[in-house]
Amino acid sequence: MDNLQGYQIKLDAFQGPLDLLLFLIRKKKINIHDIPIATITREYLKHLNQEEKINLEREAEFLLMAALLIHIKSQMLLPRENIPEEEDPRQVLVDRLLDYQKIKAACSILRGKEEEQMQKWQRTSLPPLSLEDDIELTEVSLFDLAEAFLTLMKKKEKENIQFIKGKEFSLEAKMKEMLAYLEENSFLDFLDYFNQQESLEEAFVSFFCLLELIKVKIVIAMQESLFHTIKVWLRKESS
Amino acid sequence: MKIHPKHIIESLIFISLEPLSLDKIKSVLTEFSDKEIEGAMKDLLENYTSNEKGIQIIQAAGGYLFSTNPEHDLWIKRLLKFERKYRLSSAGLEILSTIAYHQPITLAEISALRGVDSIHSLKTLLQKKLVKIVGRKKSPGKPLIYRTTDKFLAYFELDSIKDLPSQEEILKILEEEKNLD
Amino acid sequence: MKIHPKHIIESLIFISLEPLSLDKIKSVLTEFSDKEIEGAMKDLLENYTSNEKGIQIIQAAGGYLFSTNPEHDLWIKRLLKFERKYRLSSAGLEILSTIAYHQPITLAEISALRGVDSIHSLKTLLQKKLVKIVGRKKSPGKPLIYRTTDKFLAYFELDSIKDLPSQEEILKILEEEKNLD
Repeated sequence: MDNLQGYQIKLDAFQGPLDLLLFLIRKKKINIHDIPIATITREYLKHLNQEEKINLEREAEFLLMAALLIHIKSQMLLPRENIPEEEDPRQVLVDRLLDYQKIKAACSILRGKEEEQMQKWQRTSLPPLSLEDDIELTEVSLFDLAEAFLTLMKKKEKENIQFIKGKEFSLEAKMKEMLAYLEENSFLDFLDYFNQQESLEEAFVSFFCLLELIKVKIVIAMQESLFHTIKVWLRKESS
Repeated sequence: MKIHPKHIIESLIFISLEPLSLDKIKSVLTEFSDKEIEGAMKDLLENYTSNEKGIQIIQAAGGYLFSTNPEHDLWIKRLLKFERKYRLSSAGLEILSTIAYHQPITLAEISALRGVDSIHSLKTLLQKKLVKIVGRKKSPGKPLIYRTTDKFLAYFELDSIKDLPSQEEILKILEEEKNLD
Repeated sequence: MKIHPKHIIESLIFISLEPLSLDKIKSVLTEFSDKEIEGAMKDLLENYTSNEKGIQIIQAAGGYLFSTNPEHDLWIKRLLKFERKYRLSSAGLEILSTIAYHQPITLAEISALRGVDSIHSLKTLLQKKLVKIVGRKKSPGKPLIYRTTDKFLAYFELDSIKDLPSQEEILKILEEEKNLD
């Protein structure tokens, strides 16, 4: 007996009726070009009945196939002279099964390739490029920075308008905090960092700190590529 | 074949999104002793400095990262410029889709639909020749009106603007996601 | 010191996040002849295959791209704190291979071939940019037609659509499956 019979096969395990049919054909060692339609119909219906609950949408697809099988079976039972020669009522189904079988086989090859590819890693973003200062688009200007900030603030303003915290922030303390952050994290994501600020006021203070740090060349602001977030790094010589 | 820690370190520096510190490398390569790792690191750096290469490992922000040879900046800039032509920002895409589906349309109408002033990205789209000015609207202020171009169609491999997927078609695809596995 | 095109090419592939085609390399390296570039490319690939390295150049989607050595998967996952990358769902993979072999193809045609309504999972494939809409079929109802993308090729490390598993490979798999029972 074949070893597949021990398993309780769920329809969910099949992509659709063609998948189930192929499974049965293999299980019963049936020649796909000469399908005993009565046997396969019986097996197919048996499987449908075993299912306690199938997804309604998919049930329709499985039932449609059952109807097709029964239809083919009834055609096979018709007296021979009523069917033109060479025309096997099973042919439509066989063609579909062959096509689908090829797709399934290709899937298993592609799955193997996918498995191999999963072990190869490619970068999703680039580290800062070693380009010198004259590059306009990867290094962000103060204007870009201010513009990005203002856009963000517009958004934040909407969120924070109801409550403004009374806490005061000193420029010096904030600057120390940012440098400590940079020491620890090696870089600072512009948008993330400002989003973490509790109030509009605190965000403003952070922003002026950053401008100051850029001006005195302690940090460098880079954009990995156009439209990516802006990252702030400690300058090499200062770290 | 034995896997050499030198090569693993090379992989790690390559894939890391930030400069990779020696401590971090040690914490990942638990199969190797600190001494082995330090030796491998030294070896790797020597490989990269002794042989002439297009890429180098540099030390920055307390860690190691790959960088290109500064002598190649000219070509890298050329490539980036080339690539940039084919990239759209998310704002650019949003405006482009607004124009595509609502053309002919004015700037004020685009901004109203998006809830954001759209002049900046519109300029980029005009420069990229994905949209064009086709005249003025016969309404107060006579604002300019915009349409997508043939280049837009080519960019998205469309024969005509009628071939754009309809809102209904896209909605259907978006809604139908289900986990069948 | 003379700058060797081999090293420039290495830099260019390195900064590219998508497979970089030889044509694009040629269009950037205008100072060198096509023959020089082709020779340098060959040379570079040989360097990377002959020497054991942490990183390698793979050929996919008609271009070249750096990737890590598959043997280092374990450590990279540790570094990035990834359990594993997401695989495609079975339905997704089936739709993808249906499109790959029968493109350009409509949704109705995909569903007919699979015997199942296939709009599910199409969203994921479109969002992952593994397939794209390329217009409409000139038939009643003008349904949208789909094709696989370059990203699809890169995903499976196929250089072109011709590198899809061939009839022979597929027949071999089917034979093997038969013998399994």
